[in-house]
Amino acid sequence: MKNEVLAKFDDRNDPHGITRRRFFMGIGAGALGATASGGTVVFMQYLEPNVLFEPPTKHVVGVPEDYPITSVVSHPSIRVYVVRTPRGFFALSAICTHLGCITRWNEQAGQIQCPCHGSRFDSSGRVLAGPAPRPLDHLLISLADDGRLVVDVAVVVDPEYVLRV
Amino acid sequence: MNDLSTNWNATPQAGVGRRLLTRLTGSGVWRSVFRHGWIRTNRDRALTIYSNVFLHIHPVKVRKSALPFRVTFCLGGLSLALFIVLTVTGILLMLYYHPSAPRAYEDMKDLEFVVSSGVFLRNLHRWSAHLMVITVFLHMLRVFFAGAYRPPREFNWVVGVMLLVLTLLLSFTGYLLPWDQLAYWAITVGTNMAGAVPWVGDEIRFLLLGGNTIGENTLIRFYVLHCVVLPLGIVVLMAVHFWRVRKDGGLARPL
Amino acid sequence: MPQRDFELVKSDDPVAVPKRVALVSRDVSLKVDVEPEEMVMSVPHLVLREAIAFELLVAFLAFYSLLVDAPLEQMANPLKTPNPAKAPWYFLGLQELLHYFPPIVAGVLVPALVVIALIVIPYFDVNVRRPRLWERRDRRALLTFGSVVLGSLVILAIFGVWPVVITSFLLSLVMIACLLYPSETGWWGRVCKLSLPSWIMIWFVACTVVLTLIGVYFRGPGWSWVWPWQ
Amino acid sequence: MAPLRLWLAFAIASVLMFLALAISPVRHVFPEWKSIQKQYNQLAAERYKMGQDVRPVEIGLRQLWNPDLGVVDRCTTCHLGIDNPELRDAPEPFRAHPTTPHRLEEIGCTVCHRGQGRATTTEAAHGATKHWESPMLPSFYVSGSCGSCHRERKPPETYTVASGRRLIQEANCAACHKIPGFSLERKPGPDLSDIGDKVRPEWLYRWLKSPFDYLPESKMPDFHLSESEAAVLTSYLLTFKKKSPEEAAAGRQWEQALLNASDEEIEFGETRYRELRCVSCHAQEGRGGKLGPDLGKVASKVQPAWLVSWLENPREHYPDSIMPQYGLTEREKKSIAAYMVSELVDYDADPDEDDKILELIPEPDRAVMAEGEELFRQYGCAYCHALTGHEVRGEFGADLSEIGVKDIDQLDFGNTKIERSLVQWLYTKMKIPRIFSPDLRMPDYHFSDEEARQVTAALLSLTGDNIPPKYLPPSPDPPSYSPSGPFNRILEKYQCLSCHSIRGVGGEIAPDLTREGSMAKPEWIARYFELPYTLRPIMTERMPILGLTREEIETAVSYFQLVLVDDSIPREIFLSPPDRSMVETGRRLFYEKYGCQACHQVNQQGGYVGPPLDGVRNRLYSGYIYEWLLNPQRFIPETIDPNQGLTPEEARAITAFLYGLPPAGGSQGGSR
Repeated sequence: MKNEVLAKFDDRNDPHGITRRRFFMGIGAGALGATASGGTVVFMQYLEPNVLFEPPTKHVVGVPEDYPITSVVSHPSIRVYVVRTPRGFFALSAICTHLGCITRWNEQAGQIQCPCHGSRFDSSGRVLAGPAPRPLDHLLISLADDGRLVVDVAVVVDPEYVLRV
Repeated sequence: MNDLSTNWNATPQAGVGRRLLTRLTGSGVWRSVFRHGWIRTNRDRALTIYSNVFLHIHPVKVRKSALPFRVTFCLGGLSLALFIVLTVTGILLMLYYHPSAPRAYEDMKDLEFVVSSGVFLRNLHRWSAHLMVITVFLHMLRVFFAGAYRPPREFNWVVGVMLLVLTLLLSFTGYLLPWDQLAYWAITVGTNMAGAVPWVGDEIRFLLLGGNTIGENTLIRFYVLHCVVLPLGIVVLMAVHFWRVRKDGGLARPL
Repeated sequence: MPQRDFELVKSDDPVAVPKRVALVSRDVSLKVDVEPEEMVMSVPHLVLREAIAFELLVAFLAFYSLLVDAPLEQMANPLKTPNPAKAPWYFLGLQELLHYFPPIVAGVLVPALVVIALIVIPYFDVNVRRPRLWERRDRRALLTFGSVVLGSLVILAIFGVWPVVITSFLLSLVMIACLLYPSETGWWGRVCKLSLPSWIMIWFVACTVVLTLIGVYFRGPGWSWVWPWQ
Repeated sequence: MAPLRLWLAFAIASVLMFLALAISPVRHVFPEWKSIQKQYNQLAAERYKMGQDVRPVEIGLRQLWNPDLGVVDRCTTCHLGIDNPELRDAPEPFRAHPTTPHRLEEIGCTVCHRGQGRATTTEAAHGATKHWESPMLPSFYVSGSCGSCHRERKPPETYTVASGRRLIQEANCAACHKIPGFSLERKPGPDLSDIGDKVRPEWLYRWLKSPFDYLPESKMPDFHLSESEAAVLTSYLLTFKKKSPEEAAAGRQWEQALLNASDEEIEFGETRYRELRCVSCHAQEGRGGKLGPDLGKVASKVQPAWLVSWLENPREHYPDSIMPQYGLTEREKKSIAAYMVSELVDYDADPDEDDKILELIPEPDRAVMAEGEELFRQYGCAYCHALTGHEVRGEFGADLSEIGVKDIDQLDFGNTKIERSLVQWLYTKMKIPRIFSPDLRMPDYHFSDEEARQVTAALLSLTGDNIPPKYLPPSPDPPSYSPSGPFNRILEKYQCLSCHSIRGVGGEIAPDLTREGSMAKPEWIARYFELPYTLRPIMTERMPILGLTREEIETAVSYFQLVLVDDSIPREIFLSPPDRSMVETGRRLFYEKYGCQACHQVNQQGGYVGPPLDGVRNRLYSGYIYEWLLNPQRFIPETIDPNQGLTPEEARAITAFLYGLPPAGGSQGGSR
């Protein structure tokens, strides 16, 4: 009796059973697999936010008259230095290119200094000393229709870019 | 392994796909994870249970008489399934949820309007939660009328009752999280009942709410209870519950 | 068969039937007629059934979630109490009781008693033998039970807990019908075979369901009675 | 065999689960807004081909976010053309927003329009979806939102709210309701402590029963009193008398004398009545000024004796009266009263009906007195009328501080079939105040549809304090003007500030006098007091002839010249008479370049809109003319005189031309 029972359950003893069973198993497993892969797609879409609650990247930094010629003005809230030279305006990112600390403008030394690992930059962002691998990023600064200066912290521009007013 | 596992090797006339698959499943890495071959022999079937932590809650063999649907109505299994669904959807929902007022409510609105499939996941979570309360309760009734709580299963019945209470508490703590009128006042009414306990009622209520009325403190308390404390408790008790089911004689079988 | 308190059931196949000792109490039967049961492999018989149940459940939940949205009302406003303010549905039975009893009874005593009663069930030999309700020859016990039921109903009626009183009354009618028109077969036969503890559990479930349904569908502003279509 | 069936069931269950999960993301894959954005891109493509600057957008959700204001508005997901002026004529939802002084990306949409900013479906975003309490406002009422920030009484930014607030002030809503920005400054109704001396019983009954039947412009609302209520209240009120029996007897003699007055006397009275320009404040049959009560049927209303003593000194009766105290002779008073008693009668009144009414009014016994007192209290009469024994205690009606954001489920719609929205509720309430329940006490103001809408808009602006202070416009300095001394006595006596305003205090129907001393010359002012005339020929409301004494005129003129001046306005800009060429340039600018004669009369020729300019040098300082020409709106913001953008040279030339104009006909007679 034991052998009979076992024989019934052993696929190898029932060739027709095997094919039909395999067929259904295939459909079931296939549908499961499809569900899993589809679920992964939906899951990835779910993870990707469709709207962002982030502050705007464009910031108004006053009018050109606010800046004396040959000056470096720090805007800590948006991590930007606005530099005015006789040639015009440019904006420097205050984020150190070494490990991302926020640098400070040292008026006496005429240098931008990083408190973390001692990197030093001149007022046009070039590395003077320290571990920083490259100059500070130059950001896009432009003049809005109403005559105010606007810095877009999301756009990095060529170091030669200067806004003439 | 050894000579018994004949099916590790493909027959020479098998197709390329089958041979590749066989090569894969025959590899040492695969066999270090899955300690059985393609399920063809009773030995493989037994090994599937023995060597697999998730299936090891079952014995290798079960009574045939316990298998039909009407014996158990699958209620315990469905409760577990719902718990798994709730865990998965719950973790996903946590990614878009801030337990603070009024942000919590706004997150509900954002789930509805801007998160891909957000409203679907929230619906799944909520309806699964309600269904789980029902299945757990029905599971208890089924066990009672089957007389399946009798010795030596007394303690497992007690664990089951505790699981029912925990399920209710999980559902109740989750009720507040959307921070809408329904949630707020349902929890107000619910916690006021706790306040009726003699002598310590007000203290219990104060601790539960983290204040005299439902506020930010309550929200964060219920959030922690709902997402950490109660799920941990329920998982531990479930482990005990399942383990005892096996130790006390297996699947539903009226003595 | 020799007169013994227990019998060792032996099987000649240790794979099909694991070796086990069965203790059979004398009250039930002197003869053990348990055949070695047929056993099947958990894989695939059990696991497949579980998988099917799980898949059907997920399919149902997915369809339901597509069709019915979870409720979301206005933002919580402590200054604006909705009328009525209802607890989650599974506590509405309790809230309904709260309407009749002081909070200490409905909010604390009743749930505590229910949980305690549920916990102690297996320890009090309750329902272990499960004789049918009227099978007992011990009339005195039944009389005690009957008077306790009557007394409780009177107390409940004094408190005006009509949902419970009416439900209990209807159930007692069925119980008495079992005495007057006993049967062995059919669905009525099954009802008649129910033991006293089973009746108590049925009574508990019936009251819970009735109270919860009333709380969910029949209660309006000020916890007054409204019809669902109003 | 069972396992085979089981495998089949497994296959079916798997496929079913796959299908269920496969269709589940349908809501985010095909949302409504995506198809709307595609429609926009089609429109943009068409317009671009036509040469307009309209570009297609990237498909995706957009939102305006302002954490300060709690704004998360996703309206721009579908309203894509909102800031593109090329799309001014486009169909919604792509139409451009009309120009506003506010930056849309800063304050978002829902701050003004309401609705559900976070929603991304049409229905949820706009509509009155369940559990979202602030649906979008109908476009007319959007201006109500302006008033939430612009909280002054008369915000220049929004006509609707300004009108609504004026109506709230006029209807004296603040008497019964708490309304931010309004307070019960003065009881608008007359003091009733001598009403028994003043009016006729049948009139009082009619008035109480339905004031709008007697006077369609009635300021007193209709309380919908029943006949018996009106009768009891009449009886109760008539017991309030001040006159002693002797005085009453004297009054009856007066009455007799007035009724027996000769035709000549009546004619004289009528002449004086017209000469004094009573009609500037008191209309007759709806025509004339609205400052005082309509006098068309006054003889059917008041007792003649009371009329005479009123003319004697209004403030003896009511200290708060805004009526000027005229310097009338004894004869004038009597004749005017005689004229009024005999001519200003309600000719439609039916004497039989009067008798019926008189029968209806019960004797003032104890029960009637008690009932009348109760009625007076119950309807809140004391909130508008002073009466001994009736004090005002706190607010009578609902607090309206946050009525503009009231939840719908806190509103009682009664059995009405109107749309379940706050706007509809408010509007309907304004139209038919007691429609929602017969127990309500709010009276009926007979608002027109337009007025009801304006009041509704003004009420919608009452949203509580949910706006961060930095977004509120700076509130204008509260008007403060408290003169003292002899000039103040003049202001009091003649109630100048009922019509004129000084530094923001006072009425609005006559010119502002804040800068009068820098504008007009003292000689002209003095002459004007003696015989005021209308500067603009088309105006009907005219300054009454008050009969100021010489002394009073001198006091007033010197006060004008010393105090009511604006130091930024030079008195004269010509030290010597301007040369002829400049005058000639001015003439050409006046007639040819700017066409001023279209509105102003010069040499008896020209338009009727502005004041005639002949002999203007006798009236105005040249400095003022010059400054006015440079920017008329500086002095009167709402003046219709356009700001032509004159250069200082042009203004100087035109001033020179105007300053040379001789008086018309050689005299300063005015329009008489």
